[in-house]
Amino acid sequence: MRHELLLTAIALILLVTDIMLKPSQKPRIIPVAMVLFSIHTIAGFFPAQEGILFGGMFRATPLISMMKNVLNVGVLIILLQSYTWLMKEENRDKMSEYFILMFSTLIGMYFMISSGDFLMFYLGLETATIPMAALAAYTHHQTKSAEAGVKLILSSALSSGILLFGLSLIYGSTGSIYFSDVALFYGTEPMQVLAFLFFFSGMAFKISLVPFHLWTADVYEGSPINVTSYFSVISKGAASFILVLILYKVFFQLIDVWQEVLYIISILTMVVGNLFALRQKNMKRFLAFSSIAQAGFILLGMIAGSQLGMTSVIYFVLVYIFSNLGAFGVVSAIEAATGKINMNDYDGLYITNPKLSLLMMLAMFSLAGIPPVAGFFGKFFLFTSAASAGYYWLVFIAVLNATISLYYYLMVVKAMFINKTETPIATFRSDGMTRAGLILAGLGIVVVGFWSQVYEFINSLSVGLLY
Amino acid sequence: MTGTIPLQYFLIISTLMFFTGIYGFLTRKNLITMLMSIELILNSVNINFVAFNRYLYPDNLHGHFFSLIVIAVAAAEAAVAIAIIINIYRNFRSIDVDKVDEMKF
Amino acid sequence: MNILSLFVLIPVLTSVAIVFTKNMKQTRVASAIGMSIQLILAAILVFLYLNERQAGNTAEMLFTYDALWFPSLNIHYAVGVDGISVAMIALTGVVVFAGIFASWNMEFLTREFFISLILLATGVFGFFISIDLFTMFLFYEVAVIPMYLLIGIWGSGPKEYSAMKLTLMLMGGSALLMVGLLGIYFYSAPETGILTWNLLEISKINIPIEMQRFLFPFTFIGFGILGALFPFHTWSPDGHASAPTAVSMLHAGVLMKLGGYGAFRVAIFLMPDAAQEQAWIFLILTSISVVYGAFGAIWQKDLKYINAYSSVSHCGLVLFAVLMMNQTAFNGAIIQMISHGLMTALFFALIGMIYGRTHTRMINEMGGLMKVMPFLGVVYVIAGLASLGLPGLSGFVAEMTIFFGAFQHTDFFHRFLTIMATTSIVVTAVYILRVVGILLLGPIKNDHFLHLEDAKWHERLSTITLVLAIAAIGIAPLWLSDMINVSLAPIVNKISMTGFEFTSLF
Amino acid sequence: MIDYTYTLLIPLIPFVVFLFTGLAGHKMKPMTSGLIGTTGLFAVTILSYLTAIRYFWTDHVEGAGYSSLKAFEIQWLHLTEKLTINLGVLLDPISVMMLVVVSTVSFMVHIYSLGYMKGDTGFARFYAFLSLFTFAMLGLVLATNIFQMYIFWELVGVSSFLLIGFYYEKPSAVAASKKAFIVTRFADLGFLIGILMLSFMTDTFDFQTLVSPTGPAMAQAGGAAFLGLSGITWALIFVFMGGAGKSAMFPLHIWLPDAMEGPTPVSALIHAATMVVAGVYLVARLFPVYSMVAPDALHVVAWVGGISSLFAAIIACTQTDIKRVLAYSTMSQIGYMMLALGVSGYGGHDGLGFMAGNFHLFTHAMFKALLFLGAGAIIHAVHSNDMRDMGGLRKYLPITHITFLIACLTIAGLPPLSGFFSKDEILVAAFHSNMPLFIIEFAVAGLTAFYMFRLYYSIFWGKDTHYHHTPHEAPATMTIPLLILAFGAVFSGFLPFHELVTSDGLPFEAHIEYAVAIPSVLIGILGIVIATLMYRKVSTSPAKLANGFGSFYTWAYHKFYMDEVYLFMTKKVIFNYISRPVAWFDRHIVDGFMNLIAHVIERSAYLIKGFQSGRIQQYGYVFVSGTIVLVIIFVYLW
Repeated sequence: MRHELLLTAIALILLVTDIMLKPSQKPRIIPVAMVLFSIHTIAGFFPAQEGILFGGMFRATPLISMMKNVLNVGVLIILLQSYTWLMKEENRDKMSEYFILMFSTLIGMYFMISSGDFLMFYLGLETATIPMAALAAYTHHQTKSAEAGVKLILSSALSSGILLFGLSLIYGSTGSIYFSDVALFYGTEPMQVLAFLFFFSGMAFKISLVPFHLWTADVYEGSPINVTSYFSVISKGAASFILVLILYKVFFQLIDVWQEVLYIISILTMVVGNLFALRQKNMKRFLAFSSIAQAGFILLGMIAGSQLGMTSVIYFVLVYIFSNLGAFGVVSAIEAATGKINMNDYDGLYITNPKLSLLMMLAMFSLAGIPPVAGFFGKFFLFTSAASAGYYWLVFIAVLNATISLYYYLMVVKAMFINKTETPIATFRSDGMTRAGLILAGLGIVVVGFWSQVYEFINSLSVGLLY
Repeated sequence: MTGTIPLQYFLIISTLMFFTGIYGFLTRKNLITMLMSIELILNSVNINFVAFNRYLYPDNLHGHFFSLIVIAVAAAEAAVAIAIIINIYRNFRSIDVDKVDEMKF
Repeated sequence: MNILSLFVLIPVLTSVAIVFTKNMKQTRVASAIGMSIQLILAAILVFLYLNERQAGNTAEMLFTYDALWFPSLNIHYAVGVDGISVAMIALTGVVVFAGIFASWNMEFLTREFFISLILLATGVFGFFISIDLFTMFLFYEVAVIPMYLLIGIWGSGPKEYSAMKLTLMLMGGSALLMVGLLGIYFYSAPETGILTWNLLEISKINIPIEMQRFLFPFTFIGFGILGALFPFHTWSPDGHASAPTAVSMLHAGVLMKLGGYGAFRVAIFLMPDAAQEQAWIFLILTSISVVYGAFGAIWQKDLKYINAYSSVSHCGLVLFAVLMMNQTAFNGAIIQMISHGLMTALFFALIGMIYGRTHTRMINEMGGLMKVMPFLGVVYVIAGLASLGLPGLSGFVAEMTIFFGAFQHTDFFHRFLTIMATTSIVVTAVYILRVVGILLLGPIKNDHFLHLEDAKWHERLSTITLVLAIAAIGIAPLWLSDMINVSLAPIVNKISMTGFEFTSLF
Repeated sequence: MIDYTYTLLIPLIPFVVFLFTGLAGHKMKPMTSGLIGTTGLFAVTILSYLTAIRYFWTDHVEGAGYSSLKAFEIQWLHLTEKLTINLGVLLDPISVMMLVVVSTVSFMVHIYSLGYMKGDTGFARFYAFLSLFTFAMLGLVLATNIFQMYIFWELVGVSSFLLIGFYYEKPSAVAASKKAFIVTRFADLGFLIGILMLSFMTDTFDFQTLVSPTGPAMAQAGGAAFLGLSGITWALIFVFMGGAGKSAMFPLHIWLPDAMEGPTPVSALIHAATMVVAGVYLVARLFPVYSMVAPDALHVVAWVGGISSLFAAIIACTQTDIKRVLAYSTMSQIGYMMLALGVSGYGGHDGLGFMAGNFHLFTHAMFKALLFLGAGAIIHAVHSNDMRDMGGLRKYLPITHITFLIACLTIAGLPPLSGFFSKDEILVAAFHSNMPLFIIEFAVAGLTAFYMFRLYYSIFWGKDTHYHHTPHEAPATMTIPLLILAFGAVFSGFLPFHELVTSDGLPFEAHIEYAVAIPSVLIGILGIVIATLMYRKVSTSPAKLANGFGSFYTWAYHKFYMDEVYLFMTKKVIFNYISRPVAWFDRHIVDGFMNLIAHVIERSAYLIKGFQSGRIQQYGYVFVSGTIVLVIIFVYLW
């Protein structure tokens, strides 16, 4: 419970501080928030009490706090990277909202991951989603941002509606909303399968799996870039965590069904995500679609239904957080400095901004799963997991898709390193916070793979079906 | 309990509401109406929960609580949604859903 | 420190050193020093290896070092070498060394160039020392990816297209490979034992035949793509044509060998039953590559294309020999890899040097270069002669060993294919002499060629190193062949243990 | 066992000389490298003669027959458990004989070239190549096993290539060298396949084992049949294909006339005396195998030899380039040798053909080298190859004239010159075993005399040509070799070959059979007389004769269009109908397929973009449909 309490406290402190600050002092909120959140992140790594609360609605296990820590690290990097953007004039009077909204969603995610029954799960889900819509519409004077907000809130409302309908059927068929009870009573009757599928669609929406993904690109494009990176890594990561937990814990009886579902959906997701990503020119949209394809890979880990599957999913999310935040960080730094967001604006970037380009390249390689950076390990373990359940053809299709994805990731590398242009982005230097965020992401990309202890630690916490 | 309405009736009603809501969401052009359709969906869920609880599992109150929470959350959701829709209206001068397609492909 | 780990460490340290160099001179000196150490180390390794064998050490792999890396998946950083890998390491050492000197005058983004090049070398060295399938695969991909930048940034012609095609096709190959390796891993413990990635341990058990049937094509084609297996070879002509000199050298010289080596070490060694069953399909494909590549080379006009097609033919011969699956053929395959590595590196080095002077690679725009650059001309002829299999140079030894190995099969199918493959030696002669005739001999076609200079010292150093290696193998092949032969014994034993008969088409 | 290990030096000296002059040649004065080469060869010659004398006479136990012995052998490469490639020195009658031939001619050519090549820009290179060739040829001759022979076989091929293309700035020389190499390479492919088959049937490469009457090869007679011939017959036919290529036998002869683009001393050494007889030597080496287990293969040898000799002789009558005439004459004479081996039996007097073939090889080396060197002296003097540019040269070039005449008489087979003896033995052998071939050879003997004297008269007599520079006799470095070779040509016929070089190593009695000898001498004289009548003075009779033969003459003049056929095969068929389609196929089908995949992916990316329409309701529609489809699949279809 420490995560939730601490973060809630931080959010409250920020709220109060914000009220007390004069308009001219508003920027001071940033260091305060950063410091507090850093402390929170570090504190999360200390061993916490295990156990259940509220009669089983809330559970805390080392695995779950590990998941929360993974999210924390991601959020910390995002916050660091948002500095330049936040300091813009237009955002001056709503800085604290940014933090508060973000922390609220994060609290929601904590609860969602920690949930021991569907009620807590639903609460957490909505707590995570609703402020997110507000975040998407953060720059309210921009049509795109507003559009993103409305698209997100309406689509997510629809998806939660369907999910809820599924939950109601689950309740109807088992008489309980507690995970442990539901798991006991759950079978493979048609209504239960139906209920599961409704539930799954709702979750698929959160992880943006094809065909439930269509909102993703528009929302990603419209939202402020740091919010986008938040969506694409944190929100997606949290949803993946809870999905894998619920699949393994609650629906283990349905394993034959959901393995097939994941099989189909993951192929669709990877293929469609890749095909859309191929032709994107806007970096944000490009990363959005690439993150859809990445979500397809995550399913490969889940499909195994074993400890290996769980580990590979968590590990991959961790790696993915670093890689994607590396990419988003660069895009964000460039957008903040120059306002340029298209891929061909990146032409010749290496000549003017070599360090940024190198980081971007590492991030791209990591996303594509190229060794020796972390992405390779992440993908490899996902594939290992799928293969452990005998899904060799799925692995094959997935690696082929990884190859296709390599194409567009390399297009970015090509733009930066190979393309020549008269007017490259001028050399610029980001501020310290942004750089710290970038370095953190870069460090993660390089280190997490080689450093096998990370994986082993996650593995030691992970469990398979029916834990 | 004699002469009570069978559970199926509630389920039929809720299913009808659910699909009406979905139909409304997919066809109405006004953002507010779409929001209302979503409320329909959520309410169908509430009916389900309550009915299941009352008829099948009268020993616990999970369904009732769940529906209460759903109502609360729906309210929060509607608040944020309407705020954003107002924002849309400011930017687009319209709340026609088809106008909101600046970003695509 | 284990001597083998140095092979990975030194290039990495060199790259780090290059990062801190200030100008082109320092950069290339740093690279040259690093790679010279690497070459010396390779020589020491050969020496130590032979010594150890002399002393009667009969372990399958020597200088092994094993560190648990990912305990839960039983992934190790496990290294070790036998005669085959020692030979390949020596080859890589020589080619990389020559490559550094061949790109002495790289002016554009020098540091980045050498770092990428050395990174590529790291991958190759790492691949050859690995006996753990995971690290092997990791290094394999490490070796492939710098190619994109190297071709894309420093290449010529349609470099972006070629670089992309090469990278994607090779990565497509690793898609197949991934499936194959994962399959092997999950069937590496027959009963309830611990799954393992270790080559040697897997080789001790028999993977169930149904799985072998499924996994063998994946693994073999996966490696085969890098080994230019027909019809997956088309990345090679474009890639080579666009790549800068040193990259072509390294790529054709050592990177393509990863394919042959892997096909042999992993696909055949671990799945001999399926290999014997399915060999006929791939034998047909490879004998097609052998002849087809050679005929394809005749018609080309670009020097690099000629050489690329010739590589298709020669590398086809490697896979062809590997699939013949007997000791002599294996031996031939390894020697052919080394021989082809050396001579094709030499070719590409020379082509680069010629191109640097004439600014064209079209043979019909050149002529009579022997007159103006006798050194390069003579070396080109030597390379050509090695390529067409002249005794006294390495190509001959390799080809003969392969033919004799392949001919050991007494059935008509295998003999027919062998004879078909032997015809390539004539076709090779045709295109090599055609090039030599047009390019070097005859009258000088272009007056401005009269002012061209002959090779500089670094170019001489680069080419002479390679020529010496080629001649050394050609004149005294016995030590190399024996070194390989000893190490082949376990592999051949494993194959002969399986009671499978070769499937032949007719 | 008598120690012959020093024979190892015989091939090694030229090799060292080659390395030295090849690497350091351009730093020395040209003449220095020439002298180094010549000195080296002198040493080789001394050693060779020493070996020959020791082997044939001083170390020989009277009446014991000549056995073959390995003076030296090391392992070179290990192929299979049974097959090992060794390098070594094998001494037996034919190899020792060849040693003498090669070293003598090579030494003469070395001396000769000091004068002939003087002032040439590539002087050092020339000597380096000559050493390389000598090394390779000696290695071939001394080979202990068939694979070593193949190794050096390839090496002589490449040195021949290098020397033909010596004037590399001349396109015709480049083309000729290429042609020579590729045609012989093609033949070598046959040789290689032959070796493959032979070695897998017998499990050995070793000559001693192969030819041993109790060896594994002999057990293969009969064997598995393919197209009616046994396996070993096929193997030997393939091996002979290699020999036929190197020895310019029909139809693999086309490279030889073109090879005359090389410097004339090279033609003398390689394309007359040594390398081109390698094929004969090869067959002679394996002769016991041919003779005992594959008589069918031997028939092939005989007929190929016979046809080639006739074919070449006819063409030689029509050519005007003196070197080409000599080239065809070489081909024709080698045909003789092949035929001799082909008609021979094994052991005792039956092996007459074997002895005769080798004997002719020996004498031919002398007189043909002499002819070429003489031709070189002539070319050196008049700077032309064409006999129509010559005439009346006997006044200017007395020594050349005399030696050339001797050579012509020798080749025409007039007693008591050496050609008479060797050719006579061949005719006798043919006479006893194969009448049609005898008739062919008989005719060829006449033709030979005719075309040689046609050549002789056109050069030295005939019209009095006006020369730009007065031709002058060559320097002593060139004339001395001529004289030495002339001496050889005259007297080598008296060597007792039937005692020294026989099929089974044992001497036998041979004597002149007058029933064959007298007609053959007569037909030779007839040829000379006709040539004298036609060419001694300028006359119209040659033209008339040519017209008389009509299109046959034209065909012969164009070498029976063999070149055109080959050109058609290579340029048209291989280039246009194989290579070009292969290249096209590769670019457009194989590679096109890869590009097609990329294209399809890109197209489909555009095709599905409609899904991302930007409208929430459509998104919702897809969402709901997705759910419904899942439900249909898993609830109803599952």
